[in-house]
Amino acid sequence: MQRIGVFVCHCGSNIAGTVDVKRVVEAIRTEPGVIHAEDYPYMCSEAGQQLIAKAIEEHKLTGIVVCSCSPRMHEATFRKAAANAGINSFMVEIANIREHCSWIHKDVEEGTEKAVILARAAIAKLNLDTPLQPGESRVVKRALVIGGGIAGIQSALDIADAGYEVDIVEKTPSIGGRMSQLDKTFPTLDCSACILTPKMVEAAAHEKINIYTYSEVEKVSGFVGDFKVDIRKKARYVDSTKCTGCGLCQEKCPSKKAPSEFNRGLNTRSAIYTPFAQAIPNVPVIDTENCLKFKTGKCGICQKICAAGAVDYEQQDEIITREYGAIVVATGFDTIKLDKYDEYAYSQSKDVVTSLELERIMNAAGPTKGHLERLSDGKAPKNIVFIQCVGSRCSDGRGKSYCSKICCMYTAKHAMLIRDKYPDTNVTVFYIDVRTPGKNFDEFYRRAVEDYHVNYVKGQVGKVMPQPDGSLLVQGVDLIDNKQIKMNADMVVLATAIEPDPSVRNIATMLTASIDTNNFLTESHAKLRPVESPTAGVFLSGVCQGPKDIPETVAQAGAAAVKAIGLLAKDKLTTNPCTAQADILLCNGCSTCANVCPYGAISYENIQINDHGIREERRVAVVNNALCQGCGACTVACPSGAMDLQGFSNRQILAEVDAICR
Amino acid sequence: MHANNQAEKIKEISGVNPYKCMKCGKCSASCPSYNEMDIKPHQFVSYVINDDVEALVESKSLWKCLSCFACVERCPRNVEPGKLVDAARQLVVRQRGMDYLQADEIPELLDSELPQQLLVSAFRKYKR
Amino acid sequence: MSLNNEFKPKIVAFCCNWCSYAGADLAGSSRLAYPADVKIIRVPCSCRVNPMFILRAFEKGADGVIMCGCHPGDCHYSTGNYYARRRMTLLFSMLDYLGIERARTRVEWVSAAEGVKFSQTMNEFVEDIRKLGKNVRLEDLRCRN
Amino acid sequence: MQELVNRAKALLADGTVARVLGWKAGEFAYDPEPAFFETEEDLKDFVYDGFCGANLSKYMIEASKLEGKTLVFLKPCDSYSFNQLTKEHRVDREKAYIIGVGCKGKVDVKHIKEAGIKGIESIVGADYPNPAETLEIKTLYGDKTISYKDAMLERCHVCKGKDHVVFDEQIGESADTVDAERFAEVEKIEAMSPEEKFAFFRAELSKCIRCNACRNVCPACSCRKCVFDSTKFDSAQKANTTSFEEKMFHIIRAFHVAGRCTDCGECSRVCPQGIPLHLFNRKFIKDINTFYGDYQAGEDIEAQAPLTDFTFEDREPGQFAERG
Repeated sequence: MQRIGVFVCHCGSNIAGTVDVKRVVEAIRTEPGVIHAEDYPYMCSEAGQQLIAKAIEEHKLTGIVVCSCSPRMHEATFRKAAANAGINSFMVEIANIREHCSWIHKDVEEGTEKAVILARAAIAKLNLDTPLQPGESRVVKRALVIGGGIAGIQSALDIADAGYEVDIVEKTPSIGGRMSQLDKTFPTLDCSACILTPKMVEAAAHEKINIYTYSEVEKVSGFVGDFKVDIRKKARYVDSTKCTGCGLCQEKCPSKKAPSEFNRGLNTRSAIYTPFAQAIPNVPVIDTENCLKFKTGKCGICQKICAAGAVDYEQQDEIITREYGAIVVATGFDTIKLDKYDEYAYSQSKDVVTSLELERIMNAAGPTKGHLERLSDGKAPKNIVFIQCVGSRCSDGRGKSYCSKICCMYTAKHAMLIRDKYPDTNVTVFYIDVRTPGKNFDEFYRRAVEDYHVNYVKGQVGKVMPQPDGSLLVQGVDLIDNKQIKMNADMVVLATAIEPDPSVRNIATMLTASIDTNNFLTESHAKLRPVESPTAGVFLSGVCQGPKDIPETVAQAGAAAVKAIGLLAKDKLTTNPCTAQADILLCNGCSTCANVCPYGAISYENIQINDHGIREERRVAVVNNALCQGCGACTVACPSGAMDLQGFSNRQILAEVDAICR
Repeated sequence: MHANNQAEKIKEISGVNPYKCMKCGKCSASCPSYNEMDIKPHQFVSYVINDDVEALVESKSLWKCLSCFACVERCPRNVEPGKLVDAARQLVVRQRGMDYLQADEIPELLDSELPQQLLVSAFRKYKR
Repeated sequence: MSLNNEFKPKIVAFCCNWCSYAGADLAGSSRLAYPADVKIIRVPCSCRVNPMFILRAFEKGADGVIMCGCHPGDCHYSTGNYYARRRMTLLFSMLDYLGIERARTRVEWVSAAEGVKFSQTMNEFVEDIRKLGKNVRLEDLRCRN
Repeated sequence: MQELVNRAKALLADGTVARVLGWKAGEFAYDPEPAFFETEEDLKDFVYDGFCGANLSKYMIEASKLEGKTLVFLKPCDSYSFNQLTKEHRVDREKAYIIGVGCKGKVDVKHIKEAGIKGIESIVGADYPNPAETLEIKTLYGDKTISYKDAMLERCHVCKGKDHVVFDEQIGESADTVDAERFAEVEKIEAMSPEEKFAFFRAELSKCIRCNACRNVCPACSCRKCVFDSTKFDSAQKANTTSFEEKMFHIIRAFHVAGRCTDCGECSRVCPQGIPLHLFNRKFIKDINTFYGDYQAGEDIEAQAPLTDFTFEDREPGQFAERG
C-alpha cells in the first residue's frame, strides 16, 4: 500500500481564483492511500518544495501527487524535489489543475469539482506507480561514417577534430563522392576539386580517421552507444601497403574498354584503375569483369610490370568487425534513370546529356578535356537547350514528386559558364519556376539573364526530335508569349532529378532507420531534430535525408557531427525508464510488437521458462531499454497484454479512466 | 464555393483535378495542334478552375484537338488536359438540342480531297 | 452557460504528451474556455491508447470519448499516430456497426500550437454529446435480467 | 477415408511422424471430435466425413512442443489458420507433416436441428469423398431428410476456395460449395438504422452465456493467457455478470483477432447459443479490405498484417461517419 501525500498549489490566484483549494484538500483526504494533504500558495517555490520534503519525511510518504500547473512545466522540478527527499523520482504524479482547469473555467463550483476529479485520477495512478530506475549503458568512443562524399568527409573531420576516432566506409575505390565529379560550384564558381581535394587529403592524413574504401557495411547489430558493425573490404587485388601509386599498371593494361564510372560512362578506362587522378587512396583496384587475367587466365601484365610487387590476384574479400558508439549516414545520391522519358530522346542521341554528364564534359579532366563539344561528332555546339525539372516534381509515376532543389542553380551556372567561355553560343533554358532561395543565389541567376543574356523561357519542352542532319529539333512552349516554339539545338541538357543512392535501402534496413517512400532517410523531427534518425545513435548527413546543395550538405554534416560528438562525449547513457516491458509468462512470441516498433527495440529470444510449474523453452519478446523510447505502440499491438509500458501501464491508465468516470 | 454546374460537370466527366496543375506547359509544348487553337491546352485547366466553361465550349480548340493524348501521356502531374477537352466536347454533345453540323452547311465545307469515310464518321460523331 | 443544466456528460479525452496535451495547455494559457465535463488523460502517444481503455470508459459510464494526437506526419515517435489511426478507424466502424451513436467517439489531430482548435473541438464534442444525452446503449447492449 | 487411414498408418510405421492429429468418432454420428492417435490400433476410431468441421490447426500449438513430427489433416480453410499460426511463431512448421485433405462442405447438426428434426438416432449420407445430396436421418419420430446444402455450415457457403495454402501432400478432391456472398450479411446489417442494428445485436448478444467456447476454439485466440484471464487490464472475469465483459467481450475479442482472423468460422460453429459470432470478425475483414486493400490472413506468411502497417494516406477515423 502506498503512503501518498497530496499537495495542492494556489499558484497565487491562478488556481485559487477559480478552484477552492481548501475544498480540494478536504475532498481527497479520504482517497485510498492518502496519508497527508495540504495546500500552499506556490508549491514550486523553494519554500513549497521544502514543505514537500518535510511531509515526505514526517509521514514516511512513498509517493506524492502535486495538484498544480501542467506537468510539462514543473514535473521535473517536483521529481527532483522528491528525489532529494529520498523517494524515487518516478513516484510523483501531477494533476494539471491550472491549464486544464482553473484557467479555462470561470465558475468556482465547476472548477473545484473538476480539480477534485483530476486529483483523484492522479492519486489512482500513483497507487499503481512503481519506483523506476533509469538504466545505464556504455558508449564506445568511436564513430562510423557511411559514405565518403563531402558530407561524410565533413562529418568525419568534425568528429575527429573533437578527439574521437572515426571510420569512413566508402563503397567506391576512392573518397570524394559526387562533388569530385563536379566542375565548378555555385554561386562563387570556384573549382570543385580545388576546394574538395584539400578536405580529402586532410581526412586521409588525420590521425583519428581511418578510411575503408572499396568497402561496404555488411551487418549492424547493437544499439545507441554500442553498435557492432561488420564491414566487407572488397578485394582490390592490389596491396595498398605496397602500391606506390605510380600508375604504370593502368597505362599498360591492355583492357581499356570498360566504361568509366567517374566520367558517367562518357569514355572508357582500363580494367585496373583509380577512378580519378586525385583519388584517395591512390591505389588502383582491378575490375574483375573486364580484366583479361580474371576473364581468360591469360595476361598478368600489371603484376609483371609492378615494381612494388603490389598486384595480388589471390586477394580475397575480408570482413572486419568494429564497434561504434554513433553512426553517421552520408550515402548521398545519384541521378534517376531516364528510360521512362522517351520524349527527350536521351537514349536516341548522344547530344542529349544529363547535367552531371555536362559537368564531366566541362571538366578539364573529363572525356573532352574540358572542351564543350558534341559527343556525336566533336563539333562545338552553337545552340544549347537546357530543360528543367526532368523527373522532378512529377506525380505521374515516371519521376519524383519532390523538387530536386539544386537544378535551378547549377543550370544557371552551366548557362553562365558556357556563355562566358563561348560567347557565340546561344543558350536557352526552359523552366517551370526558377527557385533560388539562398544567399547570393537569386543574384547569381539574375547575372545569367542580365549579364550573360541567357534566354530563359517559362514553359516546358514537349519533345526533342533528332534530325537527319544531326541537330535536335526541340518543341517547347513559351507560356508568357503563349506561343509554341520549335527550335534547332545542337545539344540538349536535361536537369535530371536526383534520388538517394540505391544502397541506402539496405543500409536503412540494417540500421532499422526509417525511410520514406522516396528512399530518403526520415529525420526524427522535421523541424526540431533534422539531423537525427528516429533510431537513437544514428545521424543523417547530406542528401540521404533530402535534396541539398553543397553548403547545406556541409552545414548538415557538421550538425550531424555535433550530435554524434554529444553522444560520444558521454561516458554512460542513462536510459528513460518509461519503456516497454514484456511479461515473459504472457508473451506468445508472435512478433506482432516488433512489427510496429519504430526503433527496432524489440527482439526475440528463446529462453527457459518456469510458468507455474510448466518448464519449457519459449520464444519471447525482449525489449532493449536503450533503444525503446516509450511510445507504447507495441502495448496495443500485443494480443495477450504481455507488453506493458512502465510509467503508463494498462492498469494505471484504466485506473485514471475509472477515477474520472466514477 | 461558387462552382457553377458546368465546371463541376467537366471535372466529373473527365475525372481531372485541375488543381494539381503546376503550370509547366508541357501539354502545350507537346500539342501538335497548338497553332490551330485559340485556347491553348494548358489554358484549359485555368478556364475550368475559373469556371469559364462557356468560353471553352465556344472555342475553336475544342474541335481542333486531335485527341492524340500526347498531353495526357506527358503531363508530369497527372492533370491530363486532353481529358478536359474531351469532357468539354461531351458537355456540348449532351447539351445541344441541334446537331453541330446541319446537312446544308456541309457542301461549302467540303474539300475534294476529303475522304468520304471521314464525312460519315463526322456525321456519326456530331449528329445527335 | 450550458444549454442543458440537467445533464452533465462525462467525457474522457486521451491526449498525447507531445502535441495534443501541449495544445490543451495552450488552450489553458490562452484562456480558451471549454466545458468542465472534459477530463484529460495524458498518454505518451496516441498509439498508447488501447481500444480497451475506450470501452472501459464507456463501461464505467462515460458518455463520450475523444482521442487527440499529433497530426499525421508529425508524430514524436514518427509512426505512432498512423497505427492509432487504423486502430480507431476499425474500432469506431465496429461501434457504428453495433448501433452505438457515432458521435460519441472522435479522433482529432491537434498540434501543440493549436490551442484554438483544441478548445473548439472540445466545445463541439461536448455539444454533440449533450444532444445525444446519456450513453445507454453500450450499457444496455446485453439485456439485464 | 480409408486412404487417409492407410497413409497415416504408413507414416506412423516408417517413423516419419510420431502421432496423428485427426478426428475420432464420437458418441453420435454427428459429433466426431479432434483427437491424437499414437498407434495403428488407435486409428480404428479415425473418421473423416461431413461432420468433421473442426479446425485442427490450433491443436498443433501443443503438438509443436512434443517430440517428433505430428501428422495433421488440414482442410483447405484450416490451412490458412495453420499458416497464420506459423506466421505468429505459435506452431512449428518443421514439427508438422501436413496432409491437405479435400473437403466437399461440412455439415452441422445444429442446422439439422434448426430444421425441426429432433430425436436423431442416425444420419446417413455425410460420407467423404462422396456425400449424398440429401441426408437421411433416422429419428425417434420416424425418418426425416434434409438436403446436404441446407445442413452445411455458414462458412462453406462462402468458402475461401479449394486450395491448401500449406501442405506436404494432398489427398482427396474438394468441391465448390459457394452459393452466397461473403459480406452479404454484414452489408445487410450495415444498411440498418442505428436502432435496428442495436436491436439486432442486443438480441443476439443477450444469448451469450460466456462459456468461452468461441475463444477456446479460435485459432487466432492462441494466447498463452488470455487478457480475460489475466490481471493486466483488471478485466479478469469468468462469471456471467452484467458488467464489462458481457458488453465488451465480443467487441474486444473481435478487435484482438482483427487482421489475424482467417474467417474460419469456428466461433459460430461451436457457439452453443447459436450467436452468429462470425459477423463481428467479418465486419473487421470487410473494413480492412475496403479501407486498406484486400487482405486474407493466413494466405501469405510474409505479408504485413493490416494493423501493423499503415500508409500516409490512410482514411481518417471520422471519414465514414458522413456515410449517411
